[in-house]
Amino acid sequence: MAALVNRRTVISGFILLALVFPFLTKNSYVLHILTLAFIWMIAVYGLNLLAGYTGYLSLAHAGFFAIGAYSLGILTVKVGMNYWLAFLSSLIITCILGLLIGLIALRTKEHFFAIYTLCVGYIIYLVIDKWDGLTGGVRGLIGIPVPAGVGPLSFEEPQSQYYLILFFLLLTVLMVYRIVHSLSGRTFIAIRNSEELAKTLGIATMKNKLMVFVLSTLFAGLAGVLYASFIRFIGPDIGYITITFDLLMYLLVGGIGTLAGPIVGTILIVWVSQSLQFLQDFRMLIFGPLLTLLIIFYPRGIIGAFYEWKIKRQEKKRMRALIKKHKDAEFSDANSVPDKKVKEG
Amino acid sequence: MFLETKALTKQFGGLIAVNDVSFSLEKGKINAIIGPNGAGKSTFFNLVSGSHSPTSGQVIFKDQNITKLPPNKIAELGIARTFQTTNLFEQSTVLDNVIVGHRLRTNSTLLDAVLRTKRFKREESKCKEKAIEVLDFVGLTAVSDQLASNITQEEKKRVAFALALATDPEVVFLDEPAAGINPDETEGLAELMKKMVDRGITVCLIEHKMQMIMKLADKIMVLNYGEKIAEGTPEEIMNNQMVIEAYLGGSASA
Amino acid sequence: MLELKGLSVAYGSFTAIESIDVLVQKGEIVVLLGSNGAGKSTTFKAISGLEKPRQGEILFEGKSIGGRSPGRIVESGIVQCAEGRKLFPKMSVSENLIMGAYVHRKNKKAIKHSIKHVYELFPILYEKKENAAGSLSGGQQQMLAIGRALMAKPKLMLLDEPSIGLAPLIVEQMFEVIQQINEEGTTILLAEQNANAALGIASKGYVFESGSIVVQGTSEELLSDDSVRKAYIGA
Amino acid sequence: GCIENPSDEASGEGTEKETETPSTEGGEKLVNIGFSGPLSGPAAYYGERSFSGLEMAAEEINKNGGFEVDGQTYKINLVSLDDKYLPNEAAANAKRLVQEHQTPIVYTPHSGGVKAMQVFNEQEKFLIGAYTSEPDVTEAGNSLTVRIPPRYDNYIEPFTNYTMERFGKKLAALPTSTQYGKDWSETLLPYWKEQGGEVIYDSSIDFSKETDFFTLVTNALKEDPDVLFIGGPSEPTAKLVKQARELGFEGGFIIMDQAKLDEMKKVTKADSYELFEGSIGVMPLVNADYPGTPQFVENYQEKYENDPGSEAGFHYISLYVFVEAMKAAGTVDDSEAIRAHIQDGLDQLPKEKQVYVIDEVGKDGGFKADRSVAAIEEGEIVPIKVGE
Amino acid sequence: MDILSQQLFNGLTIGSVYSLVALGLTLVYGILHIPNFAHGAMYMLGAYVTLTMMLLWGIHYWLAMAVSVLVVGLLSVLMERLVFHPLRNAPPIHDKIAAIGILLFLEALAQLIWGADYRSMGTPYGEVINLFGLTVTMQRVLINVGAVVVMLLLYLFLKKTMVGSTIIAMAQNREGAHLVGINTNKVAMLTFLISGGLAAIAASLAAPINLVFPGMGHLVILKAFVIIILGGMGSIPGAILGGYILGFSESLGATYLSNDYKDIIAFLLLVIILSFRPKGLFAREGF
Ligand SMILES: Nc1ncnc2c1ncn2[C@@H]1O[C@H](COP(=O)(O)OP(=O)(O)OP(=O)(O)O)[C@@H](O)[C@H]1O
Ligand SMILES: Nc1ncnc2c1ncn2[C@@H]1O[C@H](COP(=O)(O)OP(=O)(O)OP(=O)(O)O)[C@@H](O)[C@H]1O
Ligand SMILES: CC(C)C[C@H](N)C(=O)O
Ligand SMILES: [Mg+2]
Ligand SMILES: [Mg+2]
Repeated sequence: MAALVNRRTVISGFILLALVFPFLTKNSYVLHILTLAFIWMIAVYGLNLLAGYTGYLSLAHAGFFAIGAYSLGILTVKVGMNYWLAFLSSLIITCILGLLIGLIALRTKEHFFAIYTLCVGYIIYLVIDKWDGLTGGVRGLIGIPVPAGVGPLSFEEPQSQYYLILFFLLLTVLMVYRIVHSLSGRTFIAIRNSEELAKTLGIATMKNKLMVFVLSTLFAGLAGVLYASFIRFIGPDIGYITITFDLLMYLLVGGIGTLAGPIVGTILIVWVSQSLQFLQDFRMLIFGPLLTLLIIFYPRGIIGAFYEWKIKRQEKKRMRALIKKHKDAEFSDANSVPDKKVKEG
Repeated sequence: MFLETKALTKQFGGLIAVNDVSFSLEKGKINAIIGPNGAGKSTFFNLVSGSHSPTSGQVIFKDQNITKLPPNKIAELGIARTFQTTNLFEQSTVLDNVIVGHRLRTNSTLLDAVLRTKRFKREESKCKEKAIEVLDFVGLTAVSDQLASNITQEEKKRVAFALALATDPEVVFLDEPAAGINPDETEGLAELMKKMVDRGITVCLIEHKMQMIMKLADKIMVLNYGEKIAEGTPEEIMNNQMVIEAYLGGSASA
Repeated sequence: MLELKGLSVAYGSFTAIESIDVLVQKGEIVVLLGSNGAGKSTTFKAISGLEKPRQGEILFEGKSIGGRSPGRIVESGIVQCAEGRKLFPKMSVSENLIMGAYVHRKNKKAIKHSIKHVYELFPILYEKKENAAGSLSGGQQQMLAIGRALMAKPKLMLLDEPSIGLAPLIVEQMFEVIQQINEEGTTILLAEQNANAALGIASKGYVFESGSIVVQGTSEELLSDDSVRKAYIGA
Repeated sequence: GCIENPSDEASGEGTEKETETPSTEGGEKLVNIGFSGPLSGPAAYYGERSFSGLEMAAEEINKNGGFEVDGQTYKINLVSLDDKYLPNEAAANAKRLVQEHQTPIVYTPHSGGVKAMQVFNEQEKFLIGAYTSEPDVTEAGNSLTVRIPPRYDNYIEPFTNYTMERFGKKLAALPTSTQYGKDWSETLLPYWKEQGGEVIYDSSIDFSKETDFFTLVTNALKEDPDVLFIGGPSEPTAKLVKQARELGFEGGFIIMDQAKLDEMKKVTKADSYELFEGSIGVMPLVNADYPGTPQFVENYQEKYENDPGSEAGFHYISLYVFVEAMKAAGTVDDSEAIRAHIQDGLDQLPKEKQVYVIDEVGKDGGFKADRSVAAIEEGEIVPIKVGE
Repeated sequence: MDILSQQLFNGLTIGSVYSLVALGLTLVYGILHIPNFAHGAMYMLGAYVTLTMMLLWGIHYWLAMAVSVLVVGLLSVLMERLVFHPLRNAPPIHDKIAAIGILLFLEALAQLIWGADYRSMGTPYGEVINLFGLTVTMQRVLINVGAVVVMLLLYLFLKKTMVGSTIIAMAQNREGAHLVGINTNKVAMLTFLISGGLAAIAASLAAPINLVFPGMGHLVILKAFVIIILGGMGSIPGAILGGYILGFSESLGATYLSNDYKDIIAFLLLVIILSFRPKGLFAREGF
């Protein structure tokens, strides 16, 4: 199992890199972008769990992101609640709303679910935008505190915020990893593959879907909460459809239904979109086609493409070995080289 | 009574697909349902398994009225089924398919998964063992690593059996298990069904392959236009004039 | 009339049929036998232009048609009645039939005539002509699929497992109809699991096994071939 | 050709050319000035118009040999980044501008961006050129924020008096649903009532999201108001006027200062202001008579083939003010010192650059400008005296 | 002025625009199963092309609209060829994201060509008329009449012509269409052509009462999606009905409930309807 060892070292390598990164650069812009990217990743993992593993494409996730962010904003700024209490409450609020919305939304399927949640997301945005009294309306909320210190740790500095957010990201990845590689994860994938069959196998699909939905909104809400205390100002825009589309774009480019997809996609797109800044007004002129081409040529995202490439290589190797060994033996066997675990993973 | 339906009726708009059908399964035997296309056989299955809810009538399983239960609850009670068009988790491996089949007998939650609790580990291996056992039973150990979409039609049929068996059922409903496979392979499936009965599992199947049905079934029900027109042993059915006219035709045992 | 020379078709890296040769004479019924996944449907798809051949030639009436678009192939007189019927479920029976005559859409009169003919063959379709195709039972749908294929007035008709999932009574009728269609002048290439019935009406057959032809011969030869009997006809 | 609106030059080649680094001769140095605004998406036009003022000022300054601070000659290099009107993007852009381009000043034309930058601008020591009317941004006590647009509250009184006298006491409010529109409403409506007026309709309209304004206008007019309070970008505001007239409204209009009468006229393709009879709004920059206005307007029209709006005017003048402040402070990179010398910058501003007259900068960092008011009477623009 | 009838008329006008946009969307969805988010960009381009024709060559409104229908229709076909055709076997999320890419690109392109500013389109039908006590402009009457005529034509085309039937056939079974000899590529292109043309007509009709700017397609497209879901995806009558339901709920909602929350009303309506009918009002696909 050389591949596994390999994988483990790669992962540890990345974590190490993330850990020492603040020491490698003095550029607070880069750190800022990276921190923000971590926040997006958390939300994308939420989306991935639902859309990638369970097959329900939610377009309301910017809404839940905003609910998390606004809950924290309102609880800290307006109510004056203790930071970590507000943090927890915000997550709970997001989950409760997620539960309520999920209960109705999950009655619909496929495109209907997608557009239904699109509308739900838009309603959330509108409510935030119009409910001046609570949310500050178009003005937004200002003065959201940084996370309160925990023991000797304080989160005033960008570096410490970076580590805090990295911590939550790693936690998210660990959780998602464990869920995906468990009976529950299999259950979700089963629902994605065929809900009807899952049901006749005795799986309470609604309960499971609801669980993923709530969990997925929890991650979106967590990202929102972190965003609010990182940017420290929030406006209704963070709940707008464009944010959902951004998240979706990160997910799809990275590879939907894969574990590494959200990280790869987010980093790549954030990086590309920052690098194209020099084009100014015409940034989208390049970015749009780039995105479209990526989708056409790497429909399974970067990670999917990587797996495919790996499998092909293995297959070739095997074929070559086969041909070498016994020139005309068991050709049919070559057909059955498992091309498994391409879609999930 | 093991499993019985009482005056089961299902209407789709103006069409009565299943009309006042009362039928009881013989425990530990092979029960068959035959009838012309569109007679309502699959619909009858859907009603029993909870995929559709009947317009009127009842389904009783071991003295419990299960008419209104959702499919997953019915599966939990020990009633499994397969579909007419073989329905598998195409994107997963055969083994993964079958592992999920035992999910309903486990209780671990998301929290167990995240915390990797004892229960999680226990149930995880329980499901795997079950899957391996069932795959062995249907004779698919060799292909357990392949994607379900990549195996042959006959293997798919067997996986469907395995999936149903993985739920630890007392009775399985098989919808045209031998459709689209050749006589040789049909033979194999018939053997498998017998093996299931030997294990104490009651079988109820829909088939058009008369040769096989007549050899295999202990009891046959014939549906026509949603109505039960006959019920009995293969011999009785084969000689039933109504059945011959409606369904079997001249070369009944072709 | 139809000749496949060294035909190979692949899905991605997987070769579904490899270098097969098939010959169908005018006026014949030829049957393709073989277990599931042997490559019968793939052969049909290649002939209909739905899959591009990787290698080899498809000759129809002496002309190569490999690589032509499906539409052109239908126009030249090959129509397939595919596995799974592929009807237009929300259109009525008669609309489905009219769509079947798509390539003759200019000729309204001929269409009327063909429809009448189909209704004569399958009176049940006439009864149901206003019903949506999706609401028919499996057997009726199969008849409609054949009827629709006939609407294109094919010289060669490809029938992919027409008896699948049908009641014995209907299967019997189905084969009678196929024979009748053949007698009316349409050449038929048939894929079947039900080897017994198929060979009963066919003049010759080919047996597929994982993408290649392993046995071929006249119906009598095949029926008396032990290995064939065992695998495809049953004891 | 006519595909291009005259104004397109602003979006077209102009931007591209200007962002190229200006040539420096021996001994000259560059000072980078940052801008983060919407350059794509629905608000792109606003962003571009804002940026064009900076661009013009920078080009002029560089053409005239730059400016001298502490014996060193500097030229200005503008660095602009697109933030799609999003706060987090603006914050990232500001970080980038400061880190990679060492900009002592970062402009942004929206309150969200300002607020997001205020989180760290004191720490990273850059001055925010805030083009926003949001009172929060200066009230928050940020020591390195300069709010460029003036307060609008001194319009309230003349607008109210004029329209109430000429048309009557019933007011219907339908301004744009941005915070700016809301600020206006919140100031205007109480004052109107104080003056004995009546507010019979109070709502707002989101121009970027409405397919047809007719529904809202119909509702605003349903109780026969005498005066309609509207505003937002000039073009949709003009449409509103037109549709109100179509629906039979014959009263006057209070037009908030975001919309400009001259631009509104252009939309209706009419030669006169007839349609806008009875409107009161800010004096269009092209018609204003501050010392530096005519020259600025002429130059702007030449460069962009379009009339400048106030966002261009204010950005233009503010860059001059900052440059003067740098001179006075004797530094181009110490943002705190520059901030401390803004008042000197205002005082030192040459007469011919006074596109507006800005007398002072408040303690909170807000500019206090004097702007004149105009009304439409008999199809002509008429200046209205503003009582002190 | 009777406020109710005036608002009913206003609702009708908005509803007409929505319906036209939604029709193009539902057509592409129903036949090719593509949720085409780039349709909003087609709407925007439709307005710009008409405007440009009128300004550049001074050609008449109707002629300009015809050119626009053609240009946008062809662009739409091009989009199908270059993007959606290669993606035809990919899951629908891919179409969505690719469409968003196109949307971003086209918006930037419009900004490059025409500038980011608001433009206004003239119309030869500017005069105000009084219809039974309603105040309307000719243009608004035109929108309503035009929409109905276009819908009728589309209906007749689909139901009564062979080409129409081929489109419907393909919507129901792509492979089946292949089998009877239909060139599905051509049908796909035709569908996009019609869909683009419908967007151009909608935009050209609506532009004179609003403004033309690069972002003008955003909200319209969002609402159009709401509409086709409301009506049942791929259902033509559903799209028409949904368009008018939304139009009326907006105009009446703004009048009798709340102006600020009127959009919420529309979206809430959808949420409620879907809660009871998870597959829309006309729960069937493929017409
Ligand atoms: N969901 C449904 N909605 C409407 N009608 C249905 C539905 N399901 C089945 N039917 C109709 O009910 C009748 C019985 O169908 P069913 O599938 O039970 O037949 P069957 O006996 O299984 O036939 P076959 O042997 O062809 O599979 C048919 O006429 C069919 O069209
Ligand atoms: N679209 C496809 N992509 C990849 N592989 C395919 C595709 N269609 C068929 N195959 C594979 O090609 C092989 C031949 O299939 P084909 O459908 O031609 O068999 P068949 O003889 O018609 O079988 P059946 O009796 O089931 O109809 C099978 O292994 C099948 O899995
Ligand atoms: C007109 C400007 C002074 C207001 C500006 N749109 C803002 O964001 O505050
Ligand atoms: Mg059935
Ligand atoms: Mg086949």
